[in-house]
Amino acid sequence: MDRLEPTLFEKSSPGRRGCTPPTGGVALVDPKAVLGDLVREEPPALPELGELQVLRHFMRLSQLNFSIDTNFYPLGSCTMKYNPRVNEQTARLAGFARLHPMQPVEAVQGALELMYDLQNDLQEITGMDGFTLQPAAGAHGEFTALLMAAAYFRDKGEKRTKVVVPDSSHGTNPASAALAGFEVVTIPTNPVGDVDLEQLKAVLNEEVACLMLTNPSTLGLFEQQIVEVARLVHDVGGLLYYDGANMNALLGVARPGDMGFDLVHLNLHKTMSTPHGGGGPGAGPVGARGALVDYLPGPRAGKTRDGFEFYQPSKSIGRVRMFWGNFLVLVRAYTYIRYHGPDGLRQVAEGAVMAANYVRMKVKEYFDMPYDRLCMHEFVLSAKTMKEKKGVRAMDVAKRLLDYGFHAPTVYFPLCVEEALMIEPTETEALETLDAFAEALVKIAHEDVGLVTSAPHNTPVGRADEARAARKPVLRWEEGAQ
Amino acid sequence: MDRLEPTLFEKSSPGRRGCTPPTGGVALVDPKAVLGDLVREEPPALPELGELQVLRHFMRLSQLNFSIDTNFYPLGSCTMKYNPRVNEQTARLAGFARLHPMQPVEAVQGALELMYDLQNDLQEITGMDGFTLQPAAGAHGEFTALLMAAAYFRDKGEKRTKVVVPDSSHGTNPASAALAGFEVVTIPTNPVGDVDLEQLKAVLNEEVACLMLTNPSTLGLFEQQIVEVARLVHDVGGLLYYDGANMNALLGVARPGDMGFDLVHLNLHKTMSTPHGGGGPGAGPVGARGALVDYLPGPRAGKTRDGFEFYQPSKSIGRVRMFWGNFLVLVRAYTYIRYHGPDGLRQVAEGAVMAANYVRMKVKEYFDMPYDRLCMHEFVLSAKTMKEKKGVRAMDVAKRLLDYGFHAPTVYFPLCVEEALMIEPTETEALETLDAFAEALVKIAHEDVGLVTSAPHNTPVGRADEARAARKPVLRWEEGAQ
Amino acid sequence: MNYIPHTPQDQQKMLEAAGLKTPADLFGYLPEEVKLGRDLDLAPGLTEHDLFRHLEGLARKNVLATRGSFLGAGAYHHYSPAVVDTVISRSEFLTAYTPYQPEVSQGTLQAIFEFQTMICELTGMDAANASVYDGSNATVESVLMALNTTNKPRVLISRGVHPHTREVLKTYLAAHDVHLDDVALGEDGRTKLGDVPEDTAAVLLQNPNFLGVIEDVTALTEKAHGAGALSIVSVQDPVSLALLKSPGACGADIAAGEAAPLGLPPSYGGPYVGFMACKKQFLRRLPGRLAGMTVDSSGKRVFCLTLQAREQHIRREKAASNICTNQGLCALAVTAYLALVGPQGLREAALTCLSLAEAFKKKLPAGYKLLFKSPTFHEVAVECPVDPVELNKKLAERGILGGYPLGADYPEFKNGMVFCFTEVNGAAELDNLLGDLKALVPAAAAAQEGARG
Amino acid sequence: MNYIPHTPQDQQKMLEAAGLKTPADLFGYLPEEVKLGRDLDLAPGLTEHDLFRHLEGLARKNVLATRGSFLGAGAYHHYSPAVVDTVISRSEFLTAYTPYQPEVSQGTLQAIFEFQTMICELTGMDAANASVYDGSNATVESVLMALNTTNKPRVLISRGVHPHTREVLKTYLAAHDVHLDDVALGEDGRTKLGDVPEDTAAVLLQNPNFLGVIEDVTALTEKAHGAGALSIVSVQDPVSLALLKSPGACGADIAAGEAAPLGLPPSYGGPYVGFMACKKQFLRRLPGRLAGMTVDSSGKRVFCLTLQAREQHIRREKAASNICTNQGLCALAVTAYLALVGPQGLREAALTCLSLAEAFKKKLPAGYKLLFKSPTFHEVAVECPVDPVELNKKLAERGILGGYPLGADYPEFKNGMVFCFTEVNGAAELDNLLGDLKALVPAAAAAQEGARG
Ligand SMILES: Cc1ncc(COP(=O)(O)O)c(C=O)c1O
Ligand SMILES: Cc1ncc(COP(=O)(O)O)c(C=O)c1O
Repeated sequence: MDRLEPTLFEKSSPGRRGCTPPTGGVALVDPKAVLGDLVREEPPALPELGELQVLRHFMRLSQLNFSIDTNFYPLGSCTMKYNPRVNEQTARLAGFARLHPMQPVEAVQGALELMYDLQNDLQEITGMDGFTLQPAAGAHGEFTALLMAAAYFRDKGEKRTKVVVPDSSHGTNPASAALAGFEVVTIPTNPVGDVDLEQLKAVLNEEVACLMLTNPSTLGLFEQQIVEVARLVHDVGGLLYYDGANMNALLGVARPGDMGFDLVHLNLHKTMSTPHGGGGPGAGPVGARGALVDYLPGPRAGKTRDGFEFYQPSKSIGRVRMFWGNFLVLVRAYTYIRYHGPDGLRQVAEGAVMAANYVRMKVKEYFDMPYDRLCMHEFVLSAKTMKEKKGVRAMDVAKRLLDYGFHAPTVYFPLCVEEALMIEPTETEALETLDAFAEALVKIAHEDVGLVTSAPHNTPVGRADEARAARKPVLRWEEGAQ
Repeated sequence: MDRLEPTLFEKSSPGRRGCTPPTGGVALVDPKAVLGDLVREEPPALPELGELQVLRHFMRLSQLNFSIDTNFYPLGSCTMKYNPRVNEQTARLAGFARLHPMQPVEAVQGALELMYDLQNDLQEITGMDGFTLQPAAGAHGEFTALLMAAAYFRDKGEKRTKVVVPDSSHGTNPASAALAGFEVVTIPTNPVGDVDLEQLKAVLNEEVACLMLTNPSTLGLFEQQIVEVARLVHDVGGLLYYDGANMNALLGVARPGDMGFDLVHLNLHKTMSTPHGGGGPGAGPVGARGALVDYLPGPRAGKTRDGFEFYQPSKSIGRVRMFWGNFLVLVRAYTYIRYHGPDGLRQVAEGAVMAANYVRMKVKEYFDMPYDRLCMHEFVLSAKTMKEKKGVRAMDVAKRLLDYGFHAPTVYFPLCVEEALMIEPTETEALETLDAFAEALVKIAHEDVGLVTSAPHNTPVGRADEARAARKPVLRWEEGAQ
Repeated sequence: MNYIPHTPQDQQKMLEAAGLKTPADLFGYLPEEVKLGRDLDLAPGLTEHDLFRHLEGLARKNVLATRGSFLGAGAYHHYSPAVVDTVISRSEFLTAYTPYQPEVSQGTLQAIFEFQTMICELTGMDAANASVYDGSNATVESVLMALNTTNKPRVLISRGVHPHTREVLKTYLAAHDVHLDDVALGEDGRTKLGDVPEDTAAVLLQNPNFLGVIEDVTALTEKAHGAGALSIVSVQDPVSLALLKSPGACGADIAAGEAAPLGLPPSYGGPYVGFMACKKQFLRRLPGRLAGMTVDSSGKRVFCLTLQAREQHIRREKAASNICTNQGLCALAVTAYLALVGPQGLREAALTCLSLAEAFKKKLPAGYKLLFKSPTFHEVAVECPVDPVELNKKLAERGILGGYPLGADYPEFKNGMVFCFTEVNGAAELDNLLGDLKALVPAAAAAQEGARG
Repeated sequence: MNYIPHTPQDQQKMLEAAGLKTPADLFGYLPEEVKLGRDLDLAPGLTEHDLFRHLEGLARKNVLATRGSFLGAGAYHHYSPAVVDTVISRSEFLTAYTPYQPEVSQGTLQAIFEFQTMICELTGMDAANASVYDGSNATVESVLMALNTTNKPRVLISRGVHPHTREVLKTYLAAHDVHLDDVALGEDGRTKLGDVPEDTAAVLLQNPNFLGVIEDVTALTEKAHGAGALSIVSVQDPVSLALLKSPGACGADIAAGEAAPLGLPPSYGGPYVGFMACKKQFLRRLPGRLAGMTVDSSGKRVFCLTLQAREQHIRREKAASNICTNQGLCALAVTAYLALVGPQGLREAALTCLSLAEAFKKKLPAGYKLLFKSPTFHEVAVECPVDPVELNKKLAERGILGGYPLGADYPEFKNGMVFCFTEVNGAAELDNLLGDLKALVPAAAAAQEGARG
């Protein structure tokens, strides 16, 4: 049976509808009379379906997805941990969900208190002096922080044009740096997976505004030379930027501020458990130390004797979005932090690191392990030998895992590892699940090559022809589109 | 891959937990000291799982189910129409969900108003003079009404020991009658699907308390002699009882009260769209006419000058449950009625009857059609010839429909039709769905016998060995149970 | 009418197929005298937005306590984790029917099986059903089981059984030739069972009883058994079973009651969910659905409804019970709740209840007296210095929902009130109550009491 | 810690596998100077129950209007049907990541494809992306597209564009060598575009603009095109597109803005969802995810992310944009909303908005004056007889959330206020507002106005 669902447009039938907006007893005007030739002649060709038909459409679509709630999802670098359901409840409280962003401050004291407390919590968690909650995602936070760095150096009268990133860095790092007007300098990883110090020294000079570092790195490794790295960057007057996407490994254990970082962003949609929603929304708050705090985007939540308020940091780079942030995401993150408290957050880090090392030990002899040492919350395997010997690539292993009911790891990232398989179990999975996943990986390593390279076999659809999609892009439905 | 899910008990691991109740800062006592030997020695062996593990367990279990939200569900006699999502929202309003049933009336005026208005709405819809909202389901309503009939005749000094039901009646009808202490007399259906009048006359006498009738009957047919039937029953001093499970066909079109019925129950979990929840909860309010109103279970919601109250009908048979009814089900039903208004409810009936007749016309030539006339909201096919000629039974057709993604019709009911397939499309399905379903039925009629008799093939599991289940019942999990 | 997806063209097509022209033709053949021939006299339909606002308005007319609720009396508010509502909101559970087709209902069936198992564990029994309507109906159905099993005509009913349940029992058995004898409570608030006549089918207790007192179930059960009667224990708050010796361990034959406190909100009393569990020998007398384990055509372990020969759709007037629709989704909520709290969480909740009640007893302000000295779980019966109904009105003004006044059901305790404490109250709310109770004692009564004490 | 299912035994097993003894050993090798060595200084953890109560307490400190909200200013409250929340609460949508593995992500992918299609339909454009952060970011990204496409250094920005968006634009382009020129509004409240310099990359408008006035997009677009500049139209409430000529039909090159009014609650401003749509020739410059149609290994129609060579994970510093995580679930809500209301429902909502605003204009009490005579959609700029901030305080006392005072952003309209009307207000709330506005006019002002009128 074809399990795929027709599009909304194919199901549309003129005259059906799934919602009647309120009319509110108002006498309707003739739009043509009011608007003249500003009026739209042809209504937009939206689909027409009844309420059940719409609901069923989306329920059936949902059945084609893997998700944390239904499947183990060890997608490296994405921290696919349990998204607590109580967060969904608190984010739906009328006093939050129905609040208008332009209400006067006296009418939003609860929201401001939450934001203020969250700023403080994030400061304490990272060892920073101030936070903005505006950025909508990690990349947005990176860009925000780099604009702050640019403004900071501008004020200091320093012309710094370069941002340094390791070759293991996430793609958003160099992309954000470029967007912020910097030239990107990439440095290699050394044989044990840390930053190559000599290469770093070679590129560091007075033109460098910033070194962007993920710690633990995207190799899942703690940067052991971090203190030295910080000293080197600061010695040339540069700033150290912390990509907090991997902060889950260090909650309550170590703080970027104590490592010498000047700027950080956190991915609340990873570390703080807010759901990914098939792509977003997220929240990427940015923290700063010392003089940089004044450059944070404004307005920020503040506290006065009479209550809570918004204020503009003295040298603010200005807004990076409308309104105040992805507020309901912040509510979820705040709920999560308050649930855990200091003890709980440390246990999160311990649990995540423990689980990753456990799986690593169970599978490492069956794959290449480019950096074979105690890992943090994730680790990176390589299918290099497998590819060379059997023609089985990382992507094949990933697809075959789908057949076992597990989501695929992140593949081909970081770029500095050939045939990379990046595995992040998170702290919220039961030992039995970790065992079953490790067993599946080991099994796949021994399976018939054809079976693996033609995988997946048990999923709703087979491998998609991505080349065809890109060659002649069909990006919207049209009669006869396919 | 085995898609089945281990039980909670098999997933349990000592020390895990999915919820920590609030402790509320109270100093804990030693239960042994307080309770002595009343104390439990061994804790109940409940399973121990983390929060995500529990959630994922139930999400995975849910994936093994068909449901209205995901599949067409033409289960005859069950009115599996769309369960509107707004009803779920109104039933979750804190002012309803958190309300304690023993709060004083002045604190529950909104709840009482809703119940009072619902009583009135149901009266108007059925043409009755009064309603109780206590019964929790249809069968509960039947039993309640029969107790009322018994009390009514007791008060009149009449000794009536019999309840008459047609052979097409639902099993709960005779079962309720027996539970209420009556002797059950079954009469046959005549060749056109109505009550056999001669047989009815033959059994009617002063010993008969009540004739229970479903109209439209479970054959999906309107009882055309209803006026005559009512006269006959009333002529011997008996009462006419309306099993309202099929009221969906007649909303705003005809009312049991106008047909001569004295007592009715409605299935709000059918006609008024409250979700079936895999078996319940429902609500089976009972309505009565004339003198019988005084016999309704109390307390009922009433209205005074100062607001709303509870009162006891003068000759009430007493409570049939704790508290006031399946209140949150009532909230959903009330929401549904208020959504539709008079116009909408009539359209419900029209739509349901239209859809049933449409499907009937499309499939009737491929099956036996014992009563081939304009139907109401459902119709009954028979696989008699199919069974005789090809060995394909109604159950086989039902199972094969599952392969096409449709839930099976009701089978082997009503008992008066051999190899019955009872199909109720409801008003909430799109024409395309009705077409696809009819096509599947026709296709199955022509399919390879082996394919059909060994169906289903595309479901999570195959046919269950029900004989084995009954032979040596395993009704609870135990180590080594299987 | 967004729930009906028929366009005018669709309607035309459907009508034509049946050889008809207008929707009215669908009903053309109905006898004229039964045709309504007018619109129903109901309020006009509302858009979803106006509808929701209307319901919000009604909900707002109900009053929720802001400083604590201490009302129990059969409905107990425990904390229900967010996951429970997620589970019962899941489309495939919410909008499925009774699992008649096991091939596409394993989710519901396995959950019922898990529910049955956990009810057995809690009650110490061998078998449990998939639910009945509510605690009172479960209790009444248990009595019917006993009557049918023993073929004896008498039931002894403790006055400690919930007044609603006792009333339902009377309603149900009005038509039967059965003697329902009340058994009084003693000075200690416990059921004072005298000699049990030999024609007794069952002795029915509630534990803890309606006045909050924990019964000596073992002793009462022995007495019942001595006369060849069954012992039935009704439980209105199964959270208590985490701490109290189970009915099964006390020797009882049937345990029944209300499972709603395990995960459902107070819901103004419904939908709740009755549970029934019994010893092995009575298994085939259980009413309602039963899920059992079996195998499918390929030998896989699966679940299905079983022993259906007891049921109305097979046996009609000879069925063990008339029940068809039960409280499935509520039982699912209970299953999810118990899986989440586990043995540890349930015990903690129960212990907090007990501890709060004990703290209340210790700190009871002058002017109030405990009605009984016997051990209690989370409800405490108190003699108030003023009319409890009036007292509750004053408490309500202070945002507190008071206890249950006993006068109407137990005239002998005119000024009696039962206060209930659960883990959602916490110490702070207990202090609110104690403070207000103290403040609301008439000076005279307090002084008098103080002098006495 | 119910989210972490590791028992002490589990921990032991995991640690042993890694050759370790205690959790602390996992971090033993970290440099001493970076180890925290103490607990974080945060409030202690709460049980779920206490947590929910705490958040309820915070939510209650926010004030919601009881007699009507007339605040728009970029955030518009339309009715969102219950099904929308059901869809976005669905586990498989809510807790999935970006659909990197199409084999197990067809649900998300097809929904994105449907979203893209509907955005194209609304805007009259050829291609749309899967969403960006919000309306301001969508607008800014459009400007970046224009800058990259034309390689010209100037952008003309109407002062009718939302002040926040203009601010974000300045923030983003601070680092770039770009001239951002403000274009003033005329007496009629419309953008008064003079000569467009030849080095202009784009002219940026908002329609309807921040003061509620509908722009002559066609004319402005022609002017832009005349100078070889692109025309970008920012839309803050796409409900307006049901009634207003689409940007595409007006000849614009890029349409971008905020889709949150299509199904999302006000949410105190986020998460919202920026949309971007453009003419075919700019398609490969679109930032963010794009879902495309293709076939799978068996020839079945399927969807996948496509044109990923534009993106950061492939192109790194050379990517079209740095965006990775977008607003997926919000876009799903929009998709569900549009599927539910359909063309008919969207038009009705829009028409009710328009009609309410027109009724407001007609019944405007003496003392208040319309700032502009030009056609408007659902926002109306008014000159108030008193300080609008003070006026709002008085309205708040009466349960009304007033309009947006213009003074801070548009000093020239010191007493200006923009009122917004949507279908959730209805005639009754409009009357509430009109009544209160009238009552709150100082007698003097009213008299003066009355004499004049
Ligand atoms: C290491 C790292 N940095 C940055 C990001 C970008 O975060 P976002 O997707 O929220 O923009 C990610 C997430 O994909 C990441 O894994
Ligand atoms: C015709 C008929 N009567 C009575 C009933 C019994 O209703 P319930 O299941 O709510 O007890 C049903 C439902 O199954 C039915 O279809």
